[in-house]
Amino acid sequence: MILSVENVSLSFGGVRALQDVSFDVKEHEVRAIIGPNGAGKSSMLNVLNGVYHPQKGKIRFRDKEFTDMDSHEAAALGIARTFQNIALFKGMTVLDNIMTGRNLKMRCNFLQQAVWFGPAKREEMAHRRAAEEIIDFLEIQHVRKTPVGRLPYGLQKRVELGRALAAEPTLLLLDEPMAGMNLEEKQDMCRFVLDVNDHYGTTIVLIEHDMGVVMDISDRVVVLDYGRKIADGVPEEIKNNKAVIDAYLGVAH
Amino acid sequence: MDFIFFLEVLAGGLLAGVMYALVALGFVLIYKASGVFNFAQGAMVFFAALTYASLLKLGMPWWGALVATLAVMVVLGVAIERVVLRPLVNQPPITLFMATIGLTFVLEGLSQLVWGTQPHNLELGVSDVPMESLSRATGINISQFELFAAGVAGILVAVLAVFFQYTRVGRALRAVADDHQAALAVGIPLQHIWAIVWAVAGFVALVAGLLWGARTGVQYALTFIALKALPVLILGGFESILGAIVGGLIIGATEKLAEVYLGPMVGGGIESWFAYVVALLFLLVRPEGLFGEKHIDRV
Amino acid sequence: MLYREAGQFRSSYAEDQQIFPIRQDRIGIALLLVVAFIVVPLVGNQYWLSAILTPFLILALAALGLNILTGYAGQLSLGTAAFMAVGAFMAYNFVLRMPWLGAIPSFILAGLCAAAVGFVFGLPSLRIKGFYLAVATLACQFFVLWVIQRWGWITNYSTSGVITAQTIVLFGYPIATPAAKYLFTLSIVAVLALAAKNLMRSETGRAFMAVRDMDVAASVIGIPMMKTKLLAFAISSFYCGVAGALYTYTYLGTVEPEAFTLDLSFRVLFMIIIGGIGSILGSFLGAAFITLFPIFLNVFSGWLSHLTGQDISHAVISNLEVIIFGGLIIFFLIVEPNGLARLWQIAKEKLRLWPFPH
Amino acid sequence: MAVGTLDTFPKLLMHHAHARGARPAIREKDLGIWQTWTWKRFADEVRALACGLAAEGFKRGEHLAIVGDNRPRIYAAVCAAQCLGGIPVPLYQDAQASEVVFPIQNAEIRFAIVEDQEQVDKLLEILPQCPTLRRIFYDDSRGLRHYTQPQLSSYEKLLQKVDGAFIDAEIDKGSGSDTAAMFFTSGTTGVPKGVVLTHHALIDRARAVAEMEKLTDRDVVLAFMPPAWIGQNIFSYAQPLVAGYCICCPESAETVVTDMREIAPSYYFAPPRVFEALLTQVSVRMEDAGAFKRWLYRTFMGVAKRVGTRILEGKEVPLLDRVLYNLGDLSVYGPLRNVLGMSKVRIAYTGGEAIGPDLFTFYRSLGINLKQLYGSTETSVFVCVQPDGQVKSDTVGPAVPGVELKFTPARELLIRSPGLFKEYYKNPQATAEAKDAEGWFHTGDAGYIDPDGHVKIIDRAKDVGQLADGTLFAPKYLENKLKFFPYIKEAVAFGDRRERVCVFLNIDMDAVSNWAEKRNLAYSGYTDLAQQDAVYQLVGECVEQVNADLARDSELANSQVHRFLILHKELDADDEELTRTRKVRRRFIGEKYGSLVEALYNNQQAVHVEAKVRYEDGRTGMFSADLKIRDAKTFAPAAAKHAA
Repeated sequence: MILSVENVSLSFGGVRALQDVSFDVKEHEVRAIIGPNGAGKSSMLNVLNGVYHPQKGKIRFRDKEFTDMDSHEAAALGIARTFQNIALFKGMTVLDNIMTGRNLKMRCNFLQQAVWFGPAKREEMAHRRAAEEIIDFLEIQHVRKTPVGRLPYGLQKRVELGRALAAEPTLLLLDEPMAGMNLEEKQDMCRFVLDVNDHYGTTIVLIEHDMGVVMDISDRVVVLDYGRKIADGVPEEIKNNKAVIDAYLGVAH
Repeated sequence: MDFIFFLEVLAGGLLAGVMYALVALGFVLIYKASGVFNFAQGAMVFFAALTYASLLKLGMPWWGALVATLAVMVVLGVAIERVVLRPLVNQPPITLFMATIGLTFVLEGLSQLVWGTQPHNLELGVSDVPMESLSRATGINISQFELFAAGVAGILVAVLAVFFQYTRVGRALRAVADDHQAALAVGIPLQHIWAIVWAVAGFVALVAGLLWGARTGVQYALTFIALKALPVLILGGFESILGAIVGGLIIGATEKLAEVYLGPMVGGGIESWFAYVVALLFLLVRPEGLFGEKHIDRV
Repeated sequence: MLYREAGQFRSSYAEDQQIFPIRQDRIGIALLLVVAFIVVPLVGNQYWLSAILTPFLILALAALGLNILTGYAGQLSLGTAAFMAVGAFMAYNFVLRMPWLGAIPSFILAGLCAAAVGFVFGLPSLRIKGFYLAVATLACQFFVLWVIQRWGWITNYSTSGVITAQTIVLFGYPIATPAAKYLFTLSIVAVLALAAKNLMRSETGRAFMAVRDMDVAASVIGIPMMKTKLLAFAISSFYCGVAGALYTYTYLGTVEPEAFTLDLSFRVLFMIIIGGIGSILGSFLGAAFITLFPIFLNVFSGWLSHLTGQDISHAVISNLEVIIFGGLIIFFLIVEPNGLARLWQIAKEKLRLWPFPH
Repeated sequence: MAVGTLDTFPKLLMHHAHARGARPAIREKDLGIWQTWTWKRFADEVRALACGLAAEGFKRGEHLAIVGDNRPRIYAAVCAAQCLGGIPVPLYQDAQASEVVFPIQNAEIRFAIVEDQEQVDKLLEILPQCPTLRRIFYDDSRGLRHYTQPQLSSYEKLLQKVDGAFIDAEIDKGSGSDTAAMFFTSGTTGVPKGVVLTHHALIDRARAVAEMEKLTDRDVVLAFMPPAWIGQNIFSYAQPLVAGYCICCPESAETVVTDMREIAPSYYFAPPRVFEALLTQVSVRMEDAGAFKRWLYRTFMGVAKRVGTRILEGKEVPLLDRVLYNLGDLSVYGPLRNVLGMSKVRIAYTGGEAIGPDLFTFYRSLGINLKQLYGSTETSVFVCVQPDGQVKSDTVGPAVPGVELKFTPARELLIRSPGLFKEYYKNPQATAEAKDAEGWFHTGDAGYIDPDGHVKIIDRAKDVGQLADGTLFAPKYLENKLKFFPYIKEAVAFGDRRERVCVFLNIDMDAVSNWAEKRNLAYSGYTDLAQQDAVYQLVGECVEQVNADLARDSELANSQVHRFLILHKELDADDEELTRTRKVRRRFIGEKYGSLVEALYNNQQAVHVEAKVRYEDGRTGMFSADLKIRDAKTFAPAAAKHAA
């Protein structure tokens, strides 16, 4: 059990985004969170990595318990994420974006970096090598030195995944990694997500709308609707679970 | 220090605050409608005062000079919107802010080039001498001029409030302030509205220019009162007219009181930075100011 | 056209990530350094050295400092002149009261004092963003000037508030002649520019740019917001502090608080906007433009008045200068927000791709 | 051990490891930088790999299948097999699974070394049909972690502790007459044939040309063509082991252009279609350039066209032209060579197929020393090579020292050379057909010797035909002239035993789509764009220009193109319309699209076509469209002088 969410409730002013949601995630698992639009999926992800602080309930990650973790503390713990609409650093190239992902692993202080020769240079080269392995892994060698703003949508999503991987996370939160992609790009992204889970052993929490993808690559699925958990289990169960079908087909509440 | 003196200093501070509020009003107008923090408002105040004073010197009657300056300010406002802001329409606020700094320097250079650089003193027919009737009754002598300025400011605010609340253009203006795209979608001619906004801002700058000109004389230092308006806006929030007035009063009062009471202890001349420190402290507590709304940035 | 890149392959990351990976660039920069360090001191006349080149270098250093803060870290600052003032006056005191320190250590200590001030006035940047931050730095600008004018110790109780820079002695050699002052300034600026370039191409620089581009994403990947922003303020003010010290010692000679008013802050801000926001080269291009342009204007108007007979008064020229500067700011923000540095980069890109289109 | 007595590739390798151990043998762009393998490190890797193969039971004389892109470890596998007296069999990495079955069965291959998961899946798919395949070693383990098949094992496991004595003994056993490698010719007709080549054949030919072109260990080659092609193998395996120069492997297919510019090779070899693609890319990009650059490009290319080749060959040129050319070199040709990565090319060859004369002169006029060579897999490539100074656009040069030439009455070229192949593996009947008793090899190409002693190849003997009125019909020559235009990517000419010549055309998607965008011509995809009237008009103009040229050449005057159509799809190797080296399989296309050929000849204005099409992921589907047919203006031979 690497992560467990216990009775989390989150609201903005009057709007109740999450109501008493509890579920767990096993080590090396691909856990999907699905639900109709506005079900609170993104809010759940934002709670997991400390961007939003829940009013009630707590999160247990590994053996640490916390309710109001800050997002860069979550990063230090090894939780990385990608955003639904791309949050890349437009002013930098692909390589720099991925290298930024490695900042937690760099030890040299700014004085050493100003001198550059010596430890700072060695460290920069070692981390460049690690970034290159990720670039090779995601097959984006040909756009390594292009500013991120100029890349097509599919490639930007891949760079963002690369930046998250650069931190070598133990838990990777993916917020609709395949939104707005054509069939071929989706197949590539699925391959990358499975390779990450297989090659680096990273536990993955995935938000996705495309049922085909969810059924194919996830081990277990949580279904949210109006901020409440209405189902949790193996893809097969979820597929023919009446409550889930109703939620999607919009049966009156 | 007896209480009467405190009241007098307070009143003086409040009235000085009114002068700040007037300048702040110009900022709020433009920010409300186009989201642009117009740093050049101060330079517009200086330009207006200089134009008016120079026209007077050229022998125009005061009401003639007034109308002419108003026309010049309206044309200037529209020109600024057309040349500087329309091409920069969806740039980040920082870029727009820097553009208005550039504009400040253009206006300064222009005004001095056109009207020469020697300062003028401006006579509005209201002497800066305490009102006898008031000082006899309460013993507080508040200068006539400041009362007159407060009156003008009050009228101006009322006119603007009415203009915003009840006229068709005013309602359109508030819609544009909320969301440009939505306003555009409803058919409000955005460019047209922005031109009006800048013209009104020009008018407010004229009023402030006249009052400030009469008080401190029309000279280059006027451009820097814009800097003084900044803390007022911080306190009052950038979007609300009421906030500008209240903010102005607070800054005016605290500055005067600090000058009188705190100043001597630390060697005087603290009015140059005191307002900023007040605004800064306030900002750390409530970043969006008294009347501004709280922004929740969705991730 | 000038580039012959074929055959320049890189077989190590160090080669790939060096400041000038292309040989032609390396040759260019080497030539530039040779000219700057050897040819100019020999050839340059007294006017060029002391009135144009030295101030250009000092202002470039200040612009570099501001660029680190506003260009790279995205924190707007209108208080550059105040940090320069702190640097200037503290350097004066260190040299005055601790002569055994020597010039360089006292300049560094002065820079550190400016960094401390920058650190303090950087604290508000944690809660407020964008041009609200201008208020914090404006407060710093006015407050620091006020302190310097009031606090006797800092000006060694000089009645007029004016301090005169002592002639500094470096390894037994007095820095007095314009050429010596120029060389002294040039070496400091070169070293600090290299340090800045190294900083910006390593982790610190990337953290600054991450905070500038999207701070939410930056904190999500583990970049500590407070530490990064304050570091940016501190480093930037250190650069401005040293620039202030040089402003006093190798350029003006005598300086009073009024030399560091808000107007100087605006000039430095113009430099990075016109020169190129977020680029080391941009700071130098901007500084060069802002120092050379007035001279060009005078020469031009001199020639014009000679041509048309009636002479143009000095006041008109200075007004014209202000108008044109303001106009250029607006022009650059509209046409090329990244300034001259971007135009330079596009030109270089075109040369590398010649004859193909960019 | 003087270089002369080194008669096998492993011996050469050990010599280089000893003589120039620290010099770079292979560079590979990997993880963003060029990783260097010195000769010593490459030799050690080969020895370790050979020990591993021996330990796995790889016997002398046995075959080793090698499938992969240009990677140092793929070349190490080739040499390791040869150390043990084995025979490496390189196969095309982009071949379909079905195309790999025959070679493995034919050579009873037990061992295979492959590059990555894609090749492993291909071999696993055909395992049932190839019972002999016992062990498959993969280099890149990506995605293979959970494969449990017993045959699979990683390349690293093969790297054994080096048993020096054993390996040196094995290498010494090797002799020049052993088989060095076997290459399967895709051939334009019938079943592939395994060409067996000995060490002596390959080394002799490689050394002959190396000495002729004075290759040194300072030269550099970029290896970007498939290793299974004899052309690439000679340039990035045989000759480097003879001359000791360095080969460089690009990072991936997409980055070849940038890698080429970074490496700037001094020795370059590519088939004509690579030069065609490069020319199309240059003209498309120049189309987008600003007016000034376009004007500059056009004027100076005009100067180059006029005097470029003469200057390259040091012939007399008027002073003004020489000055203009130098100015052009500074402003256009120099930077163009630089951007294409060709500024350091000392020797560039084109071969494997005939190249259009205009395309050939284009590169020479740029100052690139492009020369033609002729050869085939069976002749270890080098039969004819144009030496510096004797370069002509329409010949393949004199015979290389040691090669004897003669022609049959039917103009078929026969050659005898030490580089001849030993035999077609397990195909004595084909061997006898190709190599007669006195050792003459029937090349299957028709041609003649021109007055300067250069061989002039007309076309494949089988394809050279005659029009109904008996005049010569050379489809390849005609197709090459058509392919010079950037808008035409591929052409198939028909005319043998017919009264008039008609042509199938394939448009070049990049060039034509760019052209269409400039005239904002809307189109949905390849077929839609190909059938647009404006595109037919554009292509028609190109055909008419070719006709004008042909009219000026008395012999070819009446093989002008009378009618043409644009095919609905690009000819593709996966649909067997092209060979793996992208040569047109004219006979197969003639049969497959017989109805279209008939439509061309009985004056139909359009023809309906249905074709089975294979999509990228292997699914096949039916495809139907109406193809327009247009007539092209032809010119009377005499009147052609002042046309166009």
